[in-house]
Amino acid sequence: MILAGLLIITAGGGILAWVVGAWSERACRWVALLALCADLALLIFVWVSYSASGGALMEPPWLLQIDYPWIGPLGIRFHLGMDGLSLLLVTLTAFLGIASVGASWTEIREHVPAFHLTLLWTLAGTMGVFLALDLFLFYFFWELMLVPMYFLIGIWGHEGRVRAAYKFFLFTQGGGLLLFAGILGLYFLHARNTGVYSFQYRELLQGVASSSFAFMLMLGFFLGFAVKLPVVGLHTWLPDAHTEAPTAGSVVLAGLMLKTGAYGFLRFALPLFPNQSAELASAAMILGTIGILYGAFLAFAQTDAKRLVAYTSISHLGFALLGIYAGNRLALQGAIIVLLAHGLSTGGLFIVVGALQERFHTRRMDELSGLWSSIPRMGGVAMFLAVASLGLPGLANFVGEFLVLTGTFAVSPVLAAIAALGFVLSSIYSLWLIYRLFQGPERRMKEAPDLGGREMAIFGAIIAVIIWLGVYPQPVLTTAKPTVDSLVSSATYVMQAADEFGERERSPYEETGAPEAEYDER
Amino acid sequence: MATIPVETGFIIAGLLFLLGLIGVLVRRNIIYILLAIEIMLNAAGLAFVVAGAHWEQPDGQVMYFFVLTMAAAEVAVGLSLVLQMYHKFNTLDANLINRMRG
Amino acid sequence: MLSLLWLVPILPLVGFAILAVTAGQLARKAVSVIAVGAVSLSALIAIGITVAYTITAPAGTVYSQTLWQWMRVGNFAPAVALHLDALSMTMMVVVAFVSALIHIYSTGFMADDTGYSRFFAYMNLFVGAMLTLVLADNLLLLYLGWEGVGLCSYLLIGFWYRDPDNVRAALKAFFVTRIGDTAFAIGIFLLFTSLGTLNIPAVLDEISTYAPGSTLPTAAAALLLVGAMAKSAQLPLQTWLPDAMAGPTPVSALIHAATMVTAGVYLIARMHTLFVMAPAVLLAVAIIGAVTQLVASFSALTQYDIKRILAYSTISQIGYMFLALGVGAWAAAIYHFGTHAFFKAALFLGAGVVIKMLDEEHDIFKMGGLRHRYPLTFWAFLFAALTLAAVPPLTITFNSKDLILNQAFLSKGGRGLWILGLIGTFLTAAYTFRMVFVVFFGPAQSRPEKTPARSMVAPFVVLAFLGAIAGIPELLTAIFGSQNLSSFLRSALPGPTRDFPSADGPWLFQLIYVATALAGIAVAYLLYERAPQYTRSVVSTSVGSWLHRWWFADWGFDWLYQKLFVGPYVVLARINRNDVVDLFYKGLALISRVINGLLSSTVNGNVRWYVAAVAGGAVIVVGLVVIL
Amino acid sequence: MTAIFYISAAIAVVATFLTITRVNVVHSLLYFICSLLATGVMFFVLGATFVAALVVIINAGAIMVLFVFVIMMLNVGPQSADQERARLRPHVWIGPGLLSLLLLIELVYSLGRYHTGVTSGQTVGPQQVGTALFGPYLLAVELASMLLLAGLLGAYHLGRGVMTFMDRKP
Repeated sequence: MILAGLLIITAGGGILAWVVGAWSERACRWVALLALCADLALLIFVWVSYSASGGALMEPPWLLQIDYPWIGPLGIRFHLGMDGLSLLLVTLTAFLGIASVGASWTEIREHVPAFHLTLLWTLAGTMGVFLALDLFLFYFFWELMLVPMYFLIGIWGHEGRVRAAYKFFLFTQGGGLLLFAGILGLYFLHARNTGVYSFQYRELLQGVASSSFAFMLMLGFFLGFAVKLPVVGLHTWLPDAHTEAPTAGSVVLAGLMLKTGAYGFLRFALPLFPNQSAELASAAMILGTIGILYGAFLAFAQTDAKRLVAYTSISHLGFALLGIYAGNRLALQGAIIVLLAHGLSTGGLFIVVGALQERFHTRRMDELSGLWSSIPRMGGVAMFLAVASLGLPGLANFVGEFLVLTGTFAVSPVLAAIAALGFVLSSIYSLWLIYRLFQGPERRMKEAPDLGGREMAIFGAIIAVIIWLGVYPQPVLTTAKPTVDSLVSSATYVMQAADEFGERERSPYEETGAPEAEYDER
Repeated sequence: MATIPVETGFIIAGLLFLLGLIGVLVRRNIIYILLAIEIMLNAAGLAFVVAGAHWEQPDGQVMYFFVLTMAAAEVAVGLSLVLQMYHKFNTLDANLINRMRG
Repeated sequence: MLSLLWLVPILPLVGFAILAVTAGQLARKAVSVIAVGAVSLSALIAIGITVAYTITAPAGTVYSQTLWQWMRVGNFAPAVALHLDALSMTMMVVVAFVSALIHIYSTGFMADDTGYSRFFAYMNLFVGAMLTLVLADNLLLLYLGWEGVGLCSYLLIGFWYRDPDNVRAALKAFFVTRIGDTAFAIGIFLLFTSLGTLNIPAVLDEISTYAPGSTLPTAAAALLLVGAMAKSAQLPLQTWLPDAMAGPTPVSALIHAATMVTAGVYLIARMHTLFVMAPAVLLAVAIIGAVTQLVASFSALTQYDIKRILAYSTISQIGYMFLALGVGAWAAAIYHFGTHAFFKAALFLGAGVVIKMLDEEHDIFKMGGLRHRYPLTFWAFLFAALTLAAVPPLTITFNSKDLILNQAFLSKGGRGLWILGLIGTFLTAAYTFRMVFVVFFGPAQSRPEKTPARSMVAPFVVLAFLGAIAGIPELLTAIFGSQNLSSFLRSALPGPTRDFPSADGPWLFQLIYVATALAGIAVAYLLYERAPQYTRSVVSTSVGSWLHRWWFADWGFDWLYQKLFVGPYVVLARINRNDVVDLFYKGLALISRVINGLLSSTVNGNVRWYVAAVAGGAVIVVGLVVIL
Repeated sequence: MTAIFYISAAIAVVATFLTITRVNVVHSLLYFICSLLATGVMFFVLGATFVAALVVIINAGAIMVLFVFVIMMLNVGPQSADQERARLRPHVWIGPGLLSLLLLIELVYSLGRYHTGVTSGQTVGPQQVGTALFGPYLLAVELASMLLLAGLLGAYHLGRGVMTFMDRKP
């Protein structure tokens, strides 16, 4: 019931905010904020009670499930389920949702009620994506998340918003089409094999026979998620959409919507097609590595601060892709941490750039310079986030990227070594951003206030979580463990990927198999 | 009554239809075009009736009835359009009235 | 007492946290109290621990303390744990003590800077990170400290961020060291993947089961070496250190002379078993060290900026430490690190005093005759310089550098290295005293009015004094055969591999070193004090000026890197700003637009044309049906 | 009877051909009525007596009268015929002729492949047609009536204003 509650609170909160907004914009903002806070509280409650139970589960790896019939004849059910991975990502959704409502508190001044409606519906769609266990329902939420996002970019965005919104929509919809084709193909393939028409994740999980058709289906899923992630080559919608979106839109896009792609890989593409994914693993890992380097390279080239931050997403999510397809426990755990860390650090950077734009009405780095002396607090926050983004140990991104690379190294040392160059390139773009914005000679700019209490509260929370994930990520790792375990145990693709690179027969941590007791120290 | 090969009926219908088509393609006067359309409709009706006669069913005639209805409606609207057109452009040349191009 | 170990790195971090959260809201006094207090307390505890450790060494001579489990995935389980043995303790106490003194100095040096609080926040963070690096029990935590000090180095070099040159220098320092860090990280991946642990003692145990010279130790050692080279500014990654002098002088003293830059030395010493298992890499360490110290010494001879002279001197001295490590003189390297930390910090602080008094004047040729105006500074500086040049009286024998040279001579095939080292000794003395003579002797170029604050002079004098007397314990050993640092370190590091066959050997060599150093000083005296015109005439010859420019420009490394890496990267980035991949999608859009244009031209509003199209379509469709 | 069918078919084709080739629109109209009447005969011969009547009454009788009305209203005179003659140069026939020829060949070819048999020659009278119309085709009849209504309204709407314009014309 909690799961449905989450969606109802978010979507209902959106409608309520819209209704209330006709009467008072302030109340509208508060309603949206409170709805998301209620979500967060609910999720923390779930997490705490799960931890308190010592990780005992009714039906591993699911913490919570609800299942109602929806469209019976087609085998479509309203089936939501939450495991550790979903829990983490939904919590991130609520958290960043709060941050983006906070960030748009003064930025958005037009159509305030409609803005909060679309924002909350996007969030509701995202949560639904993270929770759906029925592929049809999943696709429903997948689309639900896109359409409000399109309006979010197209209505409240910056100068080139309409074009960016089109581009965003065309790309994601193209990906969505392939995904839907994949889902339908799987549905019929499953029906042909078993005679049961069902969109149920659990039933479809029974495995599909190796065939070229199954490979095509997997490719459909892969491309659908790859557009969203985005995998390099399919990434060109991202900088435009992120740059033109309003701050809240950028935060949601980068922090959450890209995660749905990675989540799709983890939840659907790999478990549904383990053998087929194995054939693709090495290619995907190479793409991930290219993404890491190419994204960082492009980020450095930008003159628009927001665009720079947008390109960093490609680089960071390259790590996620690499980790997901490296496929061993370390790499998968690392990929999950990368997802969370990227959401926080890049989301935070978008809020910083948004705050800058609100103050100076420009995002161009050659028009801004030496801001540190006038707005030192924002400088400090930006420095922190940039440093987190370049992967400083002790902060969240490092944990994820290091785990990914360590895991990848066991599969393919060469790729891991090349991907590690991302450390250098990420430091170049991150510190370059700081240099161009905050350091250097002071420019005669109009007076602007430093970060206020509301902004400091947002950043304070983000910074605290980044440090927490950096110095003690264990609760997150433990929460994600059942999901990762089931992935690793079903993942034949891991071994095949290792074989393909002609490296070590088995990596050491696969042999030991990590006894359960190791996870009990919490 | 006479029995004739269905193919023959169809070929006659086809001939009539094609003559109508040639009419539409060749003539520029919009009244001729409407007339040629009538020819084509009639040819199609003929095909229906031939088929109905083959099966000894009333459906072919029913279809002709509908074709006729449609032709009547079409001619009514079409001709009033012709009047409007003449009113607006003072010509009946279909080539000169191409404002609806994309 | 030992159980207080965790406070040593934590206290400065707490200081940083307070300063960061208050973000410049505190009064200067409060900032000083917090920052200096945290580091001093940390230093006091470190000294207490050292005393406790020397009195009653813990079992196995190792004390370790686990604070918490950092993360655990399978058997990837690095903990936040501290590891105290003779090596890390020596490092810890030197770092903490020098840091405390330099913090005190900074209260005077930075007294009227607007970024007072920010400066001390960074400094505290640095001390915390450096102590974490030193005390880390596993490679990942060490890496945390390693990157942490790198970050602080960046932050502090670019402390005066309004000048783009400073920021560029900071960025350069960070990027170059980050390249090394990446190699280090890959080394960690390799070690973990092969050995299944990151705990340093466990790694060393495991690695010693491999055959010496086999692939794994060699590869891992090579990767770690690259990390160490970048951090310690060794050839060919030394280019960032001279530019790093853009930071405030206390920063140069603390980070870019005494502590952070020696992290590479510490890393190699810490992982010494690994390097022993990789003889080829160890040889590379020695050669890199020997060549670096020579190259840097030549550059030092040509610089005008007092801080750049000292920077090249630092590179050169760390080269000596690498040489020591490379020939297996582990203890000598650490010993040299200790003395170097004192005297080089002292030299920087002295330079800082001079610079401050002369209103940010860095050019030594615009100084001169300062010994009368600032006698205390002069004497302390002179002592530190004498220590650097390794000359009597106080640093009389068995100076750390001489230990290194002896070991180099004794090691197999080390004669060449020894000769390089000897030339280096000569050059060291020459460039050091070139600086001393030009700055403190000769005609006065200006009449400075200011007097240095006591908080600045005191730490400086203490450090110079400590540097000078640091030779004494070893001297006592030589005379009385008592306990000394080398034998103390033996619990953590292997001792010298060879010894002189006769007891007279060391004394003979000592004479050679002293003579070389004195010769260097004499040359400096002749060329810069007695007859500067010779220098000018030498430099004005074509070869002389060419060499001078070449050395002055750091042997052209910067130029080379600019052409090879930086330039192409920037140019490519600029060309590709709009992302070449997007051209594909732009192409798609263009194609569909062209097709749209073609198709919409067929919608011409001509009814007969439409009918013809329908008829044509019918022909085609029916034709297809008929044919197929 | 079969002969009558073929004769009327020939008349229909020839009349239709003349319809589309005449330059005087009234002539064309008359040829087309001729063609329609021939078609009516064909219907009758085929046994479709009901539509044979319909074609004469509605098509030839009513719809063609509409054309006549409009032609009268437009007042197209001899200059229009000259214009038509000028437009009907031989080359305009080539393209449509080829197109139609192709279609005809295809049609003949595809019909030639199947021998569907002959028409029954039995009369399907108005009663049967009426039963079908108001039985299974009831909905379609309703729709047809709607269509006629729409046509009526459309014609009325479009035709408004034109009349006044016509009145003013000398």
